[in-house]
Amino acid sequence: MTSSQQVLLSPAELSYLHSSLSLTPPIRPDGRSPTQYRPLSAETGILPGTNGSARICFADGTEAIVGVKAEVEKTKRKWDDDAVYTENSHNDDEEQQQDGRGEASNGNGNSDWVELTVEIPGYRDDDPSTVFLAQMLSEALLADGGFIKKLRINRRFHWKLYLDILLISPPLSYPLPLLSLTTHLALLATRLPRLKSEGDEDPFFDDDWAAAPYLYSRNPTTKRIAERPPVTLLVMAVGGNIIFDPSKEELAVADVALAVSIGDATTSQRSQGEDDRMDVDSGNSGGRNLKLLSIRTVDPPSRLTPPGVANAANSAYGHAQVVNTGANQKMPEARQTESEAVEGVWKPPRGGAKAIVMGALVQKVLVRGGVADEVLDALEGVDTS
Amino acid sequence: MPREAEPSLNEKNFVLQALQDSVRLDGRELEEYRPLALTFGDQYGVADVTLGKTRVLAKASAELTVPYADRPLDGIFNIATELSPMTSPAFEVNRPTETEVLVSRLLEKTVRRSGALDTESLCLVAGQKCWSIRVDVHVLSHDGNLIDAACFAVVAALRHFRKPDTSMEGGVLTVYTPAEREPVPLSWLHSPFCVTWSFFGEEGDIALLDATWMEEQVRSGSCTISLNKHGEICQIAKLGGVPVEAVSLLQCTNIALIKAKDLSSKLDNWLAEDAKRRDKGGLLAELSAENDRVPDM
Amino acid sequence: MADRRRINGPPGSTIPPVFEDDAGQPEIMNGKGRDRAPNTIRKMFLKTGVTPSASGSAYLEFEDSGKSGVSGLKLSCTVHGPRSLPRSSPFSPHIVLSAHIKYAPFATKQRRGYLRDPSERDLGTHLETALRGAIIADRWPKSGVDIIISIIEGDQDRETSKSQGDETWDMMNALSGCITVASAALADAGIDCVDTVAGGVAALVQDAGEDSTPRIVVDPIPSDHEKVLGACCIAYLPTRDEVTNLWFKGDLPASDAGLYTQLVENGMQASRNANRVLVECLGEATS
Amino acid sequence: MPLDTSTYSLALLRVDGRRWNELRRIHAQIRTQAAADGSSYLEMGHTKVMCVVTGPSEPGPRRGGAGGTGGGGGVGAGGQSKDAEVVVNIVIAGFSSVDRKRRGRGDKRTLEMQSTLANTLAATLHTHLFPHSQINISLHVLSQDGSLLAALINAATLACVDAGIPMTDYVTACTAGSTSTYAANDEGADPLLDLNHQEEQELPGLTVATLGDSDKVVALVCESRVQISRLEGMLAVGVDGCKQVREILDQVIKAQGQKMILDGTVDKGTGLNDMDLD
Repeated sequence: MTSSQQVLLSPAELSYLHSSLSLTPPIRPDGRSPTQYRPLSAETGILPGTNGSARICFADGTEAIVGVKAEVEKTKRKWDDDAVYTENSHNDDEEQQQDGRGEASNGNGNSDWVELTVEIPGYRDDDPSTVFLAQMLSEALLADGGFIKKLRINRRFHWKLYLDILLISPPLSYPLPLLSLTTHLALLATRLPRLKSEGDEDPFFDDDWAAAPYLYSRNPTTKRIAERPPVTLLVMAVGGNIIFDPSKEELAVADVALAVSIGDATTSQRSQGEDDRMDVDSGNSGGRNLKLLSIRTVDPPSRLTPPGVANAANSAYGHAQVVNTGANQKMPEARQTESEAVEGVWKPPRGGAKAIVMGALVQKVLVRGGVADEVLDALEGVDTS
Repeated sequence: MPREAEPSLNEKNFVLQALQDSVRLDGRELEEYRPLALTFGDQYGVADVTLGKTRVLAKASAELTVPYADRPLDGIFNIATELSPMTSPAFEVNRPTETEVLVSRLLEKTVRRSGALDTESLCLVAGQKCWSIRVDVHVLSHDGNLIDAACFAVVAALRHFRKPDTSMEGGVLTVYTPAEREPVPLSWLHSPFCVTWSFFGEEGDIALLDATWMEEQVRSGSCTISLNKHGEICQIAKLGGVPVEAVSLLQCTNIALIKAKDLSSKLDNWLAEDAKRRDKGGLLAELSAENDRVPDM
Repeated sequence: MADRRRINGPPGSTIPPVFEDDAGQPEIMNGKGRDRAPNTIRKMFLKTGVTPSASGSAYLEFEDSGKSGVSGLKLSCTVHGPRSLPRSSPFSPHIVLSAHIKYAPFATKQRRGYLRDPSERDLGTHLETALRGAIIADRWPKSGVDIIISIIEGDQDRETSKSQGDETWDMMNALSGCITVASAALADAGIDCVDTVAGGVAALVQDAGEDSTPRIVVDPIPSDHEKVLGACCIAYLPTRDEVTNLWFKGDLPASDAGLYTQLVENGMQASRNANRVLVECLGEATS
Repeated sequence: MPLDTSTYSLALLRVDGRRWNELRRIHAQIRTQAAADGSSYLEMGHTKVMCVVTGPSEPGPRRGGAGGTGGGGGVGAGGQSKDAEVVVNIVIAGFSSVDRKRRGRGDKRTLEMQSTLANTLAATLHTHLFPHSQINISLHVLSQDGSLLAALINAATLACVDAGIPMTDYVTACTAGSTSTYAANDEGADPLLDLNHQEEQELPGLTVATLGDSDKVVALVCESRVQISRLEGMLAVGVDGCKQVREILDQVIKAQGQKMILDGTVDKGTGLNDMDLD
């Protein structure tokens, strides 16, 4: 139940799957290439009652809907600022200073400006797996400090953004990639009413929805979206292979599975600082400047699969455990090491993964022109206006 | 989760067959209630209702709190239902079963949503101070028809309840102890009562009132109708179950009205009796005794 | 569902205590709060067998930095099991691991409720992932083990204002402590593991303003630094040289792959350090 | 904001311009979801719900217990029963109403609706054909504008038909109300069909679900105070509305069936001969 529900595959099936995925190139049950995502159909703006919404259907039938709703909320003043503001006697210098400090801590204290809930049918909303998904998705959003800043209206008010992520279909595969992509699109389609008030007065907004600007602003001439919300990719390693967007069955034989969240570091972002480091890359144009936002290890269900029994150890097969019976009782170690050696007998992975393997997984995600780029390109093709 | 033992096939058939001939195991008529008894506690607002072997205790209490931000002019009124393992092993503490949810929803709709208690009268200082009235319903013994008994207990407890008197002078709120001032009753608008019909058979053509636990286990559907004596429906809940002809449902409603009027007059009598009992030797009696002495002096 | 079983605090918000600035404050603002070398972790105290009624237990304390009002990390862990699964649960060929992490209501500046909130549940999932890799799960079919960790003190600086300390970074430290203490308690309970797993945290911090070059430190205390750019928590098995859980958060440019690798390397280093304490402690307990 | 009903008596038109006995636009689709055994999408005016049916299948491990939405509204005794258990799970999306309101998993209104749906469907589905199994019905509310329970029942019926679970007949539902609030005890109050959110808030109303073409009431839920004399009128209008809804749902199912045969998804087998194909 940790990362997806129990897979009903026999040890023999698991072993077969594991070995076919370990081939070079791997043979996936659905015939995809290792880096290929499941085909999907997507649409945005399906719910007129929301600020932004999106729906994605993967080819295997899983479907998710995300709705974004925004409300104006009073910004809670920090205690030290409060003391100054209530007195109302501060001079401009002080204000300047306070402002600067407030901005600096913007990325920190305001993570409650975004509320993200995930609903998986059949799971309680406080189920560990649901909580894990929700935390992972919000972590990626919040790690991108620029996102929270977009929600600021003025010093006294901000937008509170509610993201409701619904998985419509039964959870046939680990829903992380689906939910992440749908959230990405919904955020792209999100518009907030145009602010008509100025400065720190109580905000009031333009009623004209057509004039409402997008949360992720578009370049007025090219219509291209300058900056994009983060995307979380699910990637796993089997044998020596790295496989993207694994299905439930593939995940069941994974050695290690990682959820990697990436963002798109764009030109606008670059101008705000970190120029020196970025300049090196801007020379070689094409592809994106990705940034790494978060990584989580997804507990692969493979550790919970039933082990196979080798013929040598199977008394039913005729090989009575004459040699082993005595030794086994005293030294269970002996049996373990023995069963490890037999080929074609499924054995759930034990221990962790080498740091190099994990590094390779991350590298594969981030590589220029790699899967992350492809996914982002594909999502760009979706009409979000 | 422990499960209630189901009646055996023989028992089920026996009950059903008897009902086909309009005979109930305890010899009642189909539309007859079991004997209903109500005792009030020493304190105000405690009502102990016995309906056959079903017994429900309701206790009303009041405390001062801050009103909800979105309803600054309303007091707070809550009904808390708890089905403890004492009632039946199928109920677990702090894990509401479906029965518990349905009972509390029905009570909520019957008493709270129908506006039986005037919540605006509970507000003392707008947005700052209000009374929070809470009724705790404890089921002591469960032998069917929990809803009717619980609803009767809640209404009785609330009508019997007295909250401390308060006064407002120049922005200072004073709450008086019972010794200083006689507590005051709640502002009560109407008394709704639940009447539950149980339907039996594949067609749902046998309908009876006040089912026992055995009958509840073999019934194929039920419908709870809440009414007050003025002929106002407060709530109807037929939550699925066997399909019943619309016309017979209307008939059921009309009979339910008669029963509700009956329950209403019973409660009025009991409340009047209790008031009389309390008057003797109470604060009022003392006062009147002093008055008597005045001419002698 | 509201918590009906306990008497909770009065409704409405309470303001955490705020103390006058003292001499320690300017130091923090200058970003010179850290007095350890970048690659050393804080001293820690670990003891197993502290709860007699549990199958295994351990207590872990991180040294506090000596500043007034700064609490260290104090964790207590109990392990119950291996024990048979409840009759209603389905057959499992492995030991069923369940980890509960709960902050004590007084462990952090903001009072925590009695019911676990999402961040605590999330920590529990991380811990489960970290431990599941270490346990030899198929030695104990049809059984379960419960790991319960109370965070008694949450490694927070009471002097910084609420907005400054970011709880999300504190959680990394808490998790690394939880992994280490749970590993000790598991060993104390006699549950077979492939190796002792210990947690380590490394962070990329900026100390002197926006333009300074970021550096990597292990076992960071977020309030010591001006800005934390990214951090990772690693659960590491030293003898097998394997990572069972990796949790990274931050904002790193993808072009600089070295940065990520360095962070992980440092995290593993921190974990190795913690592991030495762990092994020593277990050795003491058995001798 | 009180609903202005004063103009009703003049023009006999409701706030959204309907007459007293008019349904809102009902748009329904079945087989919207490839991965599920049965699925449907239903709009009644601005109330939009989706339904996904899985099963009848082997009951999964009990998650969450009776309190959570996971196992909410279970009818039948699960694995030990000789009837299939109907488990209903309703997710009311946070963005479905105008003001975002989050309903926790313990929300009693949702639990009650789950239980109502489970009991309603259990009475209609032939659950005795699937002993020791479970029928999972999960419903998602995407947008609410009144008559929510009715929309949920209709969507669930469609999805069950799509899943091919044998059932007695369609269970269709709709709401009925009465002009003027309960306080005004005027006898001339007219019944109304299919309430929207505004009317539901201000006027007395009830939800009624009937079985097929008959007058048999499977579920009847009234949550507002109303004079007993007005019940008959409201019920009659409601039952009549259910029959109209049944016609619409029937057309949806038949259209989909026709499409499937024309597409060659299913053979025009013996069982389908009697179907009109023109």
